[in-house]
Amino acid sequence: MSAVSIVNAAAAAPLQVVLPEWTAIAPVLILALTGLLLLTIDAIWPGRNGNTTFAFVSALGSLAALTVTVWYLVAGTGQVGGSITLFSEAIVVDGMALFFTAIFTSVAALVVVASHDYLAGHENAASYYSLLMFATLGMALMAVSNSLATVFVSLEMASLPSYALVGFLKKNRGSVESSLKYFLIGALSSAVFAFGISLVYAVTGSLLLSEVAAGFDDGVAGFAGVAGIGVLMIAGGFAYKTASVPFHFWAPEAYEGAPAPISAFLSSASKAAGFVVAFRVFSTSFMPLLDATPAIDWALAFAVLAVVTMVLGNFAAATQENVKRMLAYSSIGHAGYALIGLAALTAGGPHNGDVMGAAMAHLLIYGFMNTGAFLFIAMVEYWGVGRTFEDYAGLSTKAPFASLAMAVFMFSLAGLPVFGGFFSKYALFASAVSAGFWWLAAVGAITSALSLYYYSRVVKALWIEQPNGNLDAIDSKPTGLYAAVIFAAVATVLLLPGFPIALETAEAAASALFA
Amino acid sequence: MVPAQYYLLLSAAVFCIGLFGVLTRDNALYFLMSVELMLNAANINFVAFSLFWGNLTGQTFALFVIALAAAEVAIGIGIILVLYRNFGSVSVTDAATMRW
Amino acid sequence: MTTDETGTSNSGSSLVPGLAAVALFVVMAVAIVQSSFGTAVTFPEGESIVAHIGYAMFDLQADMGTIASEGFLAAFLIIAVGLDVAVDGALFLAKREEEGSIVALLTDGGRELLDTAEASTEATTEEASTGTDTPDSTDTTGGSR
Amino acid sequence: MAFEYVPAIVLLPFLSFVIALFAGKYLPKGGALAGIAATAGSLLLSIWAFLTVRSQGAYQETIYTWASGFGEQPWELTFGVLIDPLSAMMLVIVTLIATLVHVFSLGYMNDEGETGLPRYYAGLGLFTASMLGFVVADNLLMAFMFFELVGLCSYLLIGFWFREDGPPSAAKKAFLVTRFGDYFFLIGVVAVFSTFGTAAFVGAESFPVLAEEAVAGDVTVNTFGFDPTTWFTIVGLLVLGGVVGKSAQFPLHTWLPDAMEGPTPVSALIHAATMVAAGVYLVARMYGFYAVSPTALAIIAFIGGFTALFAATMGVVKREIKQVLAYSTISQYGYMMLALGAGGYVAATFHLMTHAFFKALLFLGAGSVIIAMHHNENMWDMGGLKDKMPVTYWTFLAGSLALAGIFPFSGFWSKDEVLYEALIHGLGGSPLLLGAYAMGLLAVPVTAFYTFRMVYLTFHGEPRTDTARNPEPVRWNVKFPLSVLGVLAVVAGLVNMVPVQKVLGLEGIDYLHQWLDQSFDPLTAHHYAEVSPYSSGYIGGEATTVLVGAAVSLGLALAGLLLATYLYNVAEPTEHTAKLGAIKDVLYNNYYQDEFQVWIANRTQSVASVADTFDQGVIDGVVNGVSSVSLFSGSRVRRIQTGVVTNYAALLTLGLTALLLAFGLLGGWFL
Repeated sequence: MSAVSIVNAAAAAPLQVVLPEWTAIAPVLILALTGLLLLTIDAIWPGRNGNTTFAFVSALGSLAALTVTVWYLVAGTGQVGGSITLFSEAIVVDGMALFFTAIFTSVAALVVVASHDYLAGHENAASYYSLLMFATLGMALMAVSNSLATVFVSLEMASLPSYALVGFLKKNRGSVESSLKYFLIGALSSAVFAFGISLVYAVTGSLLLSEVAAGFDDGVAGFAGVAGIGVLMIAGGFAYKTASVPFHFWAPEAYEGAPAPISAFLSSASKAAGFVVAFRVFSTSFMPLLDATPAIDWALAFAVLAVVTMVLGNFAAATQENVKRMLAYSSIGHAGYALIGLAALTAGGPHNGDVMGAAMAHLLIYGFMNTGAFLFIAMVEYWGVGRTFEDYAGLSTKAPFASLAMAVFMFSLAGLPVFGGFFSKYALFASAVSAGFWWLAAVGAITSALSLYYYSRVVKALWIEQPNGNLDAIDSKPTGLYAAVIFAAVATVLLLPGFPIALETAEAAASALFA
Repeated sequence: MVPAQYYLLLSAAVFCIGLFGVLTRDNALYFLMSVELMLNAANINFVAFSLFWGNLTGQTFALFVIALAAAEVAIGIGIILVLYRNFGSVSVTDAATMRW
Repeated sequence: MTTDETGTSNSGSSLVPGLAAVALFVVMAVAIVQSSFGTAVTFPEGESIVAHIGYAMFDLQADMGTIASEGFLAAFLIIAVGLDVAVDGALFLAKREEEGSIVALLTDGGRELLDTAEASTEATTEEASTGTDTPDSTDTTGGSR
Repeated sequence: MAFEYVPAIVLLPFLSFVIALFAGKYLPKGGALAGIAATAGSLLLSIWAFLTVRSQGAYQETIYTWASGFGEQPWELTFGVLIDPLSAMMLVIVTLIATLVHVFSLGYMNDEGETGLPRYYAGLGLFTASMLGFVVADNLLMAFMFFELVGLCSYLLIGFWFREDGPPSAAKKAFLVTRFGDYFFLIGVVAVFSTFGTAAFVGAESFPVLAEEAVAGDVTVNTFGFDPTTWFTIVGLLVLGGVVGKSAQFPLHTWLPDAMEGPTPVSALIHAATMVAAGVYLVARMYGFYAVSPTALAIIAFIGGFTALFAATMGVVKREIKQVLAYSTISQYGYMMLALGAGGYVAATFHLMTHAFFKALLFLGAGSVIIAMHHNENMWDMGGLKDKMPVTYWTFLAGSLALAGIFPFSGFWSKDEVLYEALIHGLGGSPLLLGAYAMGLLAVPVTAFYTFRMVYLTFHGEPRTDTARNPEPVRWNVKFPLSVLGVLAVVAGLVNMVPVQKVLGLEGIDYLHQWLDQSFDPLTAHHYAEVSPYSSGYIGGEATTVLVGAAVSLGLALAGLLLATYLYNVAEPTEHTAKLGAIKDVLYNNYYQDEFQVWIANRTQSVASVADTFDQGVIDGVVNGVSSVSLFSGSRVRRIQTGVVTNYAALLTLGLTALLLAFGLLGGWFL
C-alpha cells in the first residue's frame, strides 16, 4: 500500500489504488471483528487467564482501526468528491465521521493499554475488553449514521455495553450504584429520544436525515408544536449522551463510581460520540427550522444549555474534595464549551463551519487531555492511595513523570496558554465571537478562568504539598498505565504545533456539512 | 380515518403515564417497566404515522425499537441483579451514597 | 418482589414528582391540539404489509414491492450485533462470583462538605447524615482517608 | 547579527529553569549558578541587541505561525519578536535586574540555609523567561500568553514558603486577582482579533494603525455596530482590565501588599522589572491604540492619579519595611499610568526605567536589612543600623532620595516629567487631567514622608532591640547588587534632562526622547504625540512652566522629607518610646514636641488609617467576596445532585418541560 489511495474517488488518477465503496466503513468493520474475535477466543478457550491476550487483541484492533481512519482522512476518503453513502443512504462516510472515529479509536487504544494493569487479577477480562470494543464500535457507528433509525440503534449500541462496563466492579458498591444510575437515566433518556424521533417522523414522514430536512423545507406551519417538541426531545437525547444540563445527572456519579479507565472512556469518547451525531443531525436535518415561521430556534436552546452547563459544571467542580468527582464535573463543563459548536449556528451563517470545526478540534484535544487525566486517576486507584486532594499531596516525589503529565493535562484542560487546550478553546471562543455570539465566549472565558482554580489545586497537591505518609503503598510501576498516561501527555503537547492541521481538518469536515 | 392528532394525544398520554411511573416508583423493576411504556408510546406514533404517510418506514422502525427495548431490559435486569446482591434491595433510593 | 416492604426505602413514596409528568402532558397536549395535519396518504389496497416490512428490513424496497420505505439493512446489522452485546453484558453481570466480598464504598458522599457546612443549615445536615448510613453496610465511607 | 540571537535572550533563562528543575539538587548552590550564567548571558545579548537597534534601527520578525485561516478574514496567529527602542530598553532592564536578583539570592536564600532551592531558582528562571517573552512579543495574543505565564510564575514564587499559612493564600490571591483582570484582557484580545483580524503591534496592517485609520475614516473595520471611537474605547478598556490587575492599580491592587509574603528577592523582581511592570509596558507597547481614544486615556490617567495618592497615604502607617515598599510600588505605577493617560509616553517609559532601578535597589536593601535582622521586618524593632551596615545604608538612602523625588536623583527627573506632562496637557484644555495632576502632586509629599519615615526608623536613632544592636553581617553577594543599583539610582535620571534642556535651551540632552523616536514609523514617540488628543497649555512660557512645576513638586517633596525628619529622625521616635523598655538616655527630650506636631502626626495618620481601613475592608472584601461567592454558590450548585436517581428523573423532566414551555411560547407553537 505504498501508493496513496483514494477510496472510490470518481476521478482517480491511474496510479492510485481504488478500493470498493464498502471499504469506506473498514474502521467500523475492524472494530466489530475485534469484538467478535474476543468473544470467540473466550468461547473456545474459556477460563484461561487471558488478560494479556485480550488486551493485546483489543489494542491491535483499535490501533488498526485508527490507522485505517487516519489513512482515509489523509487520502481524502469521503471528503474529496463528496461523502460516500451506503445501505440506502443509512450510512455515510465523510470527513466528520472519520475525524470522530479517530478520536474514539485513539481513546479506546489508550484505555485498553491502561486497563491491562488496572484489570490485573480481575476475572472476566474477556467481557471487559469485548464490551469496550463494542462500545467503541457503537460510537463509530454513531459517527457514520445518516438516518435517525441508525442514529438511535447505534446510540443504544454504544450505551448498552457502557452500562455494563460502569458496573464492572460487581462487588464494589460505588461501581454498582453508578451503573444503576447511569442505566436508569440512560433508559429514560433513550425513551425521550425515541419519542422525539417519532414526533419528527410524524411531521416529516421520513427518518433519513436528508429526507427529514426536505420535509422541513416547506416550513412547519400547522404543526410547529409537534415538530418543536420532537426536535427538543431529540436534543435531550444528545444532551444525555454528552452529559449536558439537564440530562447530566448521571455523569458525576457514573464517572466517580466507574473503574477509572471506563470513566476516561465515557467522559472523552462517549461525549464526543454524542456530539458527532448531534452535529450531524442538527446541521443536516434541522437547519431549515432556524428561519422557519413559526421558528423552532433550537440553536438558542443549545445556547441556553451551553451557558447553564458551563456554569454548573465549573461551579460544582470548584468545591469538590474528591479529585475524580472534580474531573467528572469539569467534564460536564467541557460539554458546555463544545455545545457552543451548536449554539453559535445561524441559518446560512458564514461562520457555521468554523464554529462547529472549532468545537470538533476542542473535542479532539479534550479526548487526549481528559483521558490522560482520568488514567492518572486510574493509576492512583491502582496504587490505592486515596481519592481526595489531600491524598494526592506530594505524589510527584514518588511518580514525577506521571505527575508532570498530570500537570500538563490540568493546565491544558484549564486552557492555559502554551498547551493544546488553550488553542482549541481560543479557536472556539474566537469563532463564536465572529459568529456574533460574544456572550457565549464571555461565559466560556469566565468559567474557564474559574476552572483554573480547581485544576491548579491538583497541581499544587502533586507538586507543592508535602506527602502525608500515605504514599508508602506505592511499590510498583504499572507499565501499561504509565505508557498510556505519558502518551496522552505527549499527544496533548504535540497538538500544540499540530493544532493548525487539526483545526483545518475539522473546519473542512464541518464546512462540508453546510455546503 | 381517525384524525392524526388523536394518535398523538394517545401516545403523549401513554408517554406521560410511563413518565409518571418513573417519577413516583422506587422499585427499579417498575422503573424499567415504565420506560418500556414510554418506548411504546413512541411506537404508537411510528405505526400511526406510517399509515398517515403511506410508507413503511415507521412500522419497520417500530420493530427495531421493540428489539432494542428487549436488549435494554436484558442489561437492566443484570444491573438490578447486581444491585440486589450489593444493597439487599431493588429500591433505587437505597443506592444513593454518591452525591453532591 | 418483597423489597417494597423493606421499610428503609420510602416505598410508595409521594406522588408529587409525578406532577412533572402531568405538566409535561399538558404542554404536549396543548401543542398537539393546536396542530393540524393534512389528509392521510394510507397504504394501497391489496398489498402485503408484512412482506413489505421484510423488503424494507433488507434494503430490497427499491427492487420489490410497491409501498415506499427506507432501507433498514444497516440498522438490522447493527441491532444484530447489539443483541449479542446485550447478552454478553447481561451474562457478565448476572454471573455470580464466588470469592471476594462486597467492597464498601470509597466515596466521599459530600462528607467533607458536611464538615464545613454552616450551622445554619442543620436541617440539611441531619437529612444528609441519615442518607449516608446505608442499611446493613459496614460503613467505611471515606475510610481511605 | 544580534537580532538573530533575540530568541536566545528568552530561552536562556528558560534553560536555567529546566536545569534547576531537573538537575538542581545535584548542582552546587541549587541551580543558582546556572541561573546567574543564563541571566547574565541574556543581559549581554540584550545589550548587544540594544546597541544594534541604536546602529541599525528596529527589527521585527515572525518566527512561527501556529494557526491560520479562521473564517473569511484569514487570521494568522503567530509568534514573533519585535525589537524596537522600547523593548530593547526593557530587555536590558529586565535582564540586569534578574541577574542582580539571582546574585542577591545567593545571600538571601543560599546563605540562610533555605530548603527547596532548586524550586526557587527554577521559578526565577521561568519568571524571567516569561517576562522576556512578553517584552519581545510582536502581537497581542503572544503577549497575552506570556502575560499569563508571568502570573503563573508569580503564584509559584509568592507561595514559595508553602508550609506557612500566609504565603499560599497570598499566592492564591495574587493569582486570582490578576486572573480576574485577565478575563477582561482575554475578551479584549478576542475583540481585537474580530475587529481588526490581526493582533500585530507593528506594520501597516497592525491594529493600532488600523484603529487610527478607522477613526480617520480611511478604512472600515468590524465595530459591531458601534462608532469606531466608542468601540475602540471599549476594547481598550477590556485590555486595560489585565493591566489594572497586573500593575496593581486601584481597585485590583490588593494582591500586591499580600504578595510581600514571598521571598524578598522575588518581591524585587516582581515590583521592579517583571510582573507589575508588565501592565504598564503593555499600555506603552500598544500606545498607538489607546492614543485614538480620549476617553480611555482619561480613565487611565484618572486611575493612575488616584492610585498614586491612595496607595501613598496607606504607606504612611505600615510597620513592616516591605509593606511600605509595597504601597510605594502601587503608588509609583500609578504615576506611570498617569503619564500614559496624560499623553506622556516618554515620561511613563522614563519613570518605568528609573523606578525599576531604585525600587529593585530598595527591595534588595530591605532584604539586606531583613537578613541582618534575622527576618524580622518590623521597623519599630530596628533603628541605628546606619553604622552597622554602611553599604546598605548609603545605597538605600540613594534609592530613597530617588523615590522621594529629590533633585538630582533619578526619580526626580522622571516624576517631574510625568507631572509636567499632566500639567501642560491639563492646561491645554483637559480639566480632568488637572484633577489627576492634583492627586499626583498631593502624593509627592506623602511619598517623601513615608519614604524617610522608613529610612529614619530603620537606620537612624538608637537600636531598639538586641538584634538591631548586633545585626548579622551580609556578604559581597548582597553588597554587589546594591552598589550597582545604587549608582544607577543616582545617575539614571541624566539620560533625559528635559527640564534642563527647556530652561537652559541646551539641545540634544533629551537622549531618551531621541532614543524612543528611532522606532518603526507608527511606534515613535512623536507619532504618539501627534495622535494623542491633547494640546498643551503653559503658565507663562514653556520654561516658566517647567520651572514652576519642578519647583512645586520639589518643594512638596522636601516638605514631606522635612516633616519626616522632624518626627522620626530622633533617637527614640514618637509615642512608642514608652513601650520600649531598656532606655538609657532619653535624647528624646532634646526635641520639643509641641501640640502642633502631635496634631500633624495625628492628622496624617488618621487620613492614612481611613484609607487603609477602606483598602483592607472594602476593596479586599469585594475581591475576597467574589471568590467566596463563587465557591459558596458552587457548594450550593452541587447540592442539586442529591444522589437519589428518582430526583434526577424529576429534575430532568422539569428541565425538559421548562425548555419546551419557554421555546413554545417564544416560537408561538401553542397558537
